[in-house]
Amino acid sequence: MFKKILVANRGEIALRVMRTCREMGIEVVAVFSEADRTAPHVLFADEAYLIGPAPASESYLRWDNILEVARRSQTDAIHPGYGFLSENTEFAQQVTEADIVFIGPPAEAIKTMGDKTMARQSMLQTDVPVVPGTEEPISDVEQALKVAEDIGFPVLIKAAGGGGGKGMRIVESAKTFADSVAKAQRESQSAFGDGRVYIEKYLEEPHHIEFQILADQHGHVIHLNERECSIQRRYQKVIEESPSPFLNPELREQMGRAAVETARSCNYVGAGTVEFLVDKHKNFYFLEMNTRLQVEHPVTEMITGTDLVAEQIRIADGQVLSMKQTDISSTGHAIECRIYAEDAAHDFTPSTGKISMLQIPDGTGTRFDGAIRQGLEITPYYDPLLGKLVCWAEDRESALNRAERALREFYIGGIETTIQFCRAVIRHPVFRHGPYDTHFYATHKVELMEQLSRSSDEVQIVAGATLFQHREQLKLSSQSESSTTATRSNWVQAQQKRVRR
Amino acid sequence: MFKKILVANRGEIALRVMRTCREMGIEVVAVFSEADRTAPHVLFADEAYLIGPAPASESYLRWDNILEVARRSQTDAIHPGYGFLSENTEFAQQVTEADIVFIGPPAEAIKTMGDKTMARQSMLQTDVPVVPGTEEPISDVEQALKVAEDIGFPVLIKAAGGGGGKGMRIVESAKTFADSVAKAQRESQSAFGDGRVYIEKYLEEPHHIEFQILADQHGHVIHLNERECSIQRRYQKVIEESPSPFLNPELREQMGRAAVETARSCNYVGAGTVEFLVDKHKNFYFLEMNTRLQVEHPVTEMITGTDLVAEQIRIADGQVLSMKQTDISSTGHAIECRIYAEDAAHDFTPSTGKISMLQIPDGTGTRFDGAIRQGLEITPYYDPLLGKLVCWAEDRESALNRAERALREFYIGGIETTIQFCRAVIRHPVFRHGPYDTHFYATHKVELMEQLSRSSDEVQIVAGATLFQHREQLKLSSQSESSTTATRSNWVQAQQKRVRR
Amino acid sequence: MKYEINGGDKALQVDFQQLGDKLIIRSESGEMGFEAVRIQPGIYSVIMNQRSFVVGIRSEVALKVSVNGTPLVIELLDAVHIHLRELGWAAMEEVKAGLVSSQIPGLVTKIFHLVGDKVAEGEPLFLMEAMKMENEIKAPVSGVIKKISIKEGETVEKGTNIIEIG
Amino acid sequence: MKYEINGGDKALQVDFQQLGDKLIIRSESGEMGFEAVRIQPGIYSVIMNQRSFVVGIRSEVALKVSVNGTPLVIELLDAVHIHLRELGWAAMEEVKAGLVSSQIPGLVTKIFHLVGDKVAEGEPLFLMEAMKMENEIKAPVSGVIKKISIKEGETVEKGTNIIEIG
Repeated sequence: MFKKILVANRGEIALRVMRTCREMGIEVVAVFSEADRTAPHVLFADEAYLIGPAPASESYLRWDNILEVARRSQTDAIHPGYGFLSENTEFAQQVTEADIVFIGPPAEAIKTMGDKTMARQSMLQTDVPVVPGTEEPISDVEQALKVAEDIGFPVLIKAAGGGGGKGMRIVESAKTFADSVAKAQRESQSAFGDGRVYIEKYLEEPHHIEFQILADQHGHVIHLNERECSIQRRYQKVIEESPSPFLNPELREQMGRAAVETARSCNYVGAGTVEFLVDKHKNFYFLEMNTRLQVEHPVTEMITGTDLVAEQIRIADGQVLSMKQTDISSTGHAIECRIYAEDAAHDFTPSTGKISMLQIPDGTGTRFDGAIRQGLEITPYYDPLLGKLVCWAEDRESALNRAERALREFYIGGIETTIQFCRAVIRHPVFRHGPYDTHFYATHKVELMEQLSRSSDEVQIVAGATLFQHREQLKLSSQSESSTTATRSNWVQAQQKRVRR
Repeated sequence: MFKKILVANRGEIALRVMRTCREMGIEVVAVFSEADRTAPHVLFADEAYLIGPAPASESYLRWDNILEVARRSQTDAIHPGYGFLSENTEFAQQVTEADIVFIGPPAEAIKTMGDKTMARQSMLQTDVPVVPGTEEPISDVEQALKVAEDIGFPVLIKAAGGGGGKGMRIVESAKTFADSVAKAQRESQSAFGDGRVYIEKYLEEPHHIEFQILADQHGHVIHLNERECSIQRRYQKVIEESPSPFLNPELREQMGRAAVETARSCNYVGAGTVEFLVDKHKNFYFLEMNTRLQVEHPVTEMITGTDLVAEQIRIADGQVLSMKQTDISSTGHAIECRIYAEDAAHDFTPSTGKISMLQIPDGTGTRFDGAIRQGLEITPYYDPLLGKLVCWAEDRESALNRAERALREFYIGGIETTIQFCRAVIRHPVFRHGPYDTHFYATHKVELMEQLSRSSDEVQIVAGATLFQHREQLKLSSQSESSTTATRSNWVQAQQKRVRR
Repeated sequence: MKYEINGGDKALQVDFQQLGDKLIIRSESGEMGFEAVRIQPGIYSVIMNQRSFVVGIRSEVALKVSVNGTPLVIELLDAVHIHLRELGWAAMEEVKAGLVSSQIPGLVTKIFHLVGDKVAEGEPLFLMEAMKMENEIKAPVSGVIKKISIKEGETVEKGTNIIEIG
Repeated sequence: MKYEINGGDKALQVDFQQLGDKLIIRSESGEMGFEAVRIQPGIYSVIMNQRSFVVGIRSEVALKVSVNGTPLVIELLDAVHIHLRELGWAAMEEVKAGLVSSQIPGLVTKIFHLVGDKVAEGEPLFLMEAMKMENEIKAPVSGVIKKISIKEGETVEKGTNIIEIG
């Protein structure tokens, strides 16, 4: 087994990976940018190395610096987390060439699945259905428009080089097609350093449902059931749950088999996720495969009682999978709410600042995978994900009740977060009742925003009276200063500056 | 179902009960003393009522004030938590007479089991074995000494009116007998308002093992397996786990049956705990029954997937138990570490002050039931328990590794805690190997204390260098002030006052 | 002292009266006891009529408050202001409707116009990248661009003035 | 500047040299780069030779420090003090061995002696109740009780002088 693992990431996922490493008796090495000197993953690690200035392109994406740290620290293996270098074929290759174990799939599998166009082409060789669309990245906009018209509008433009909704656009008609392609290309160039995009059919009432898979180096492949990820805004997942309120046992089995087939088709090794779109007629289509740990992996851990990072490490160590497909059972229900530093009431604009108060929910069936603490400064340089609240209970209703309780208990002062937005979603009757599709957010946006700021007279009086007292206090403290002003005019200016600072 | 529940308690248990209430859609009422105005349970609750000054005898033990709040707030039921009024027969009776549901056993059962002498007498009527000892509280010390000599020294003196190690003394010989009885009587008078004590045989290599039971109002009684509670200091539990490394399936079944019989013998209703002592020959003896929720109940919740507070509430509502004995299975292994505000390195003296930094561990299989936050003042008025770290994993070794990881991650600045002491216990080879008995702490105290403060040269240099930098910083900031001093002597005094404040 | 609390479309008339540590509030709903204790800068534990709330003052300038996490925009008008309003006086602050300043810190990647260009309300003005997302900022009003204070490729702090439309 | 770090039974000679934000430390183990960043008052994130630590200054007076939670009592002697000690000078502080002051806040419930009583080392002096536990406090040295500053039933703060044995 490895003695030392370098985690080439930051934030909640770095901490999450390090926790498992330490439980396995493996030392952990952190890398950090200048903006992250006191970040939780640096404080947690056994060793920590500065790898560059704040912008990710100068630090967390600098695989040359990271490899240098790996050599200096005599690391046995590198865990890339998600995002950053996790799906970078060249990085995986360089790590392996440096005689360090890359905790992830072989570079070849990343290459096949990381490029969405190549992935589609590869899947067309299997029995797994794919969504109709272009098979090559768009080079000629005119020609692409013809394909779009063949498939029929609306169509979806997607980045070939990455995920997470970045570089994605729905196009309703031929009129805005060219403009949307240009925008998507620009965005995906900026996000992934790869401006290629392609188009595909936009499905009716689609459900975004994904399957977790595990594959060892000895040809064993299993799946650990699905995660329902249809609650999205700006094509980014907000809430995920398992089991899906939409699947039935037959469909689950079919899709599970398709997920395993997908992994086999690219000789996959490690933990991966096969994403599907399922339309209202319960037809399912291969969407993409994420060749890394997924943000929402704890949902699967909670219903299956596994530790997916431990599985990744054991697989990378060459061990045989400890469980067979028939050992996998799903107990109860789990739901994850992503807590972002964003102002939900203002179109989810990122929010930065110092966390002035923090109360993280806890208790029975309540888990928070985060990387925050009171006093920590949230900077604008990285993904605004603060952490994930995951609640488990014996059935869906109880799990939702638990999540609602936990969200109400959750307090992050000093910055805006999506806590209350998640609560509004969970309280929404359509979500409560389930099933729901990927249009949920767009359809219910107005109600959700209303719910977010709905207040009774009582709440309004509480707010007003607190503001009154707050001002009285400020007035009081400035008065005591201004009384000094009268006698010492020079000194007071310095004091006022202090207050403003 | 109840619409509103008053929680007649504070600290972690108040918060833990309130969490379940809110998940069940029940409004929660908090009561608080003057010292607890901004305590977590007050911030969590829907309603909050001041019931008196800081000392518990003037607030949390004032059941007249609490009943008055229950009436004013139109509460349907009262949950007493543990400690305070939870085992007070009169309180249970008064609540019931006020037409409010008492979430706990009938007053009669509390009375029988709450008084240890009466409990012993009652158990002598059943098949459940009891430890040899006096059957009446000690009135004549001379006569008691004779009984002690019959049983054979060492003997144990215990309070008739309460638990938690308060008022408990081991007596090694006849010489110190009278003095120890007097001390135990004084302590139990002060702790429980009841100075009666009795004596019993002191067992060889005893294990403290308890069984969780649940009983509904319709005569159904089940047990939810054991908790091993042999890690104690000052007769107070520090670490509990389940399954016990000492029990085997046959003994588990026998003791489980005895626990159910105990509950039946006093017509028990609700959640309760039957404590046993098991000697090295695997003979077990009834020790006492706790007629309330136990501090360490989350251990059972984690291996059985239940919510014991929810069960208590459903039972109090008159519902039939949702599970049968055969439905109860134990999955994996759970371990609880109690985090006290105490200085372990100095004989566990209570530590008070403001929490200057807080990082609570979290992640897979990690739960913390607490009631703290950064900036909260820990006062000397109440039990120093800050919370309980509970870790679950698929087997004992993994659970201990997880607990060790979590304890290392746990950071509470500003006060002394038992975090590192718990870590020293978990790292100890005897504990690691299991089984261990109640003498563990006394036997290994020196090693544990050494482990607690063991440091390498590296750690010492880090400490020294940090102290150096810290002093340089302090010097720097006081210099910048004294430079101002030179020019404005009058003004500086005001500034210095500010710094001191 | 009489006050009016304006939140969204609701306006409540209240009367605050300091009574030691407590505030007595009279409104249409009757008399209420109010007590607020500061637990962190700008964060209060409130007990009003025995109900417990956590209130955060999120921005003193924009009057943003949150109660148990729910965000509210609250305007607190005192008797003088209420009277002035009754006399027909508008708010004293001049609102520069055409001034676009950044709501987030980030990198301005593209500016679509030059000084002197005519823009229509809703037309894109510039692109800004923050936290790996591209944000398109639109014209709040129609008019002519009078001033551009930032160049493409510049990083701006929150609140920096970027474009003024006249 | 030369220093000696005393922790328990170990004494380490080190040389601290400030180099910008960093401290260069020379000891028997070689040269080490040390950097400490304050994250809360009295709590530092330390990276020394790329190893990461969290260090808490628990008490500046008693020189109590914790490293990754492990409590240490550290004495930091500078070159001047080391030299003085070599010359045979004792520490300057006078230790009052017979002064018993409370280590915890609590209630003194019983005092077993009067001024003038002789007590032997280890003999009970008084009872103190704190956090629901009764604590028996014993005489640290043998001697005669010179002063009792507290009455039974009084509540004392941490650090209050209670009994002096001469």
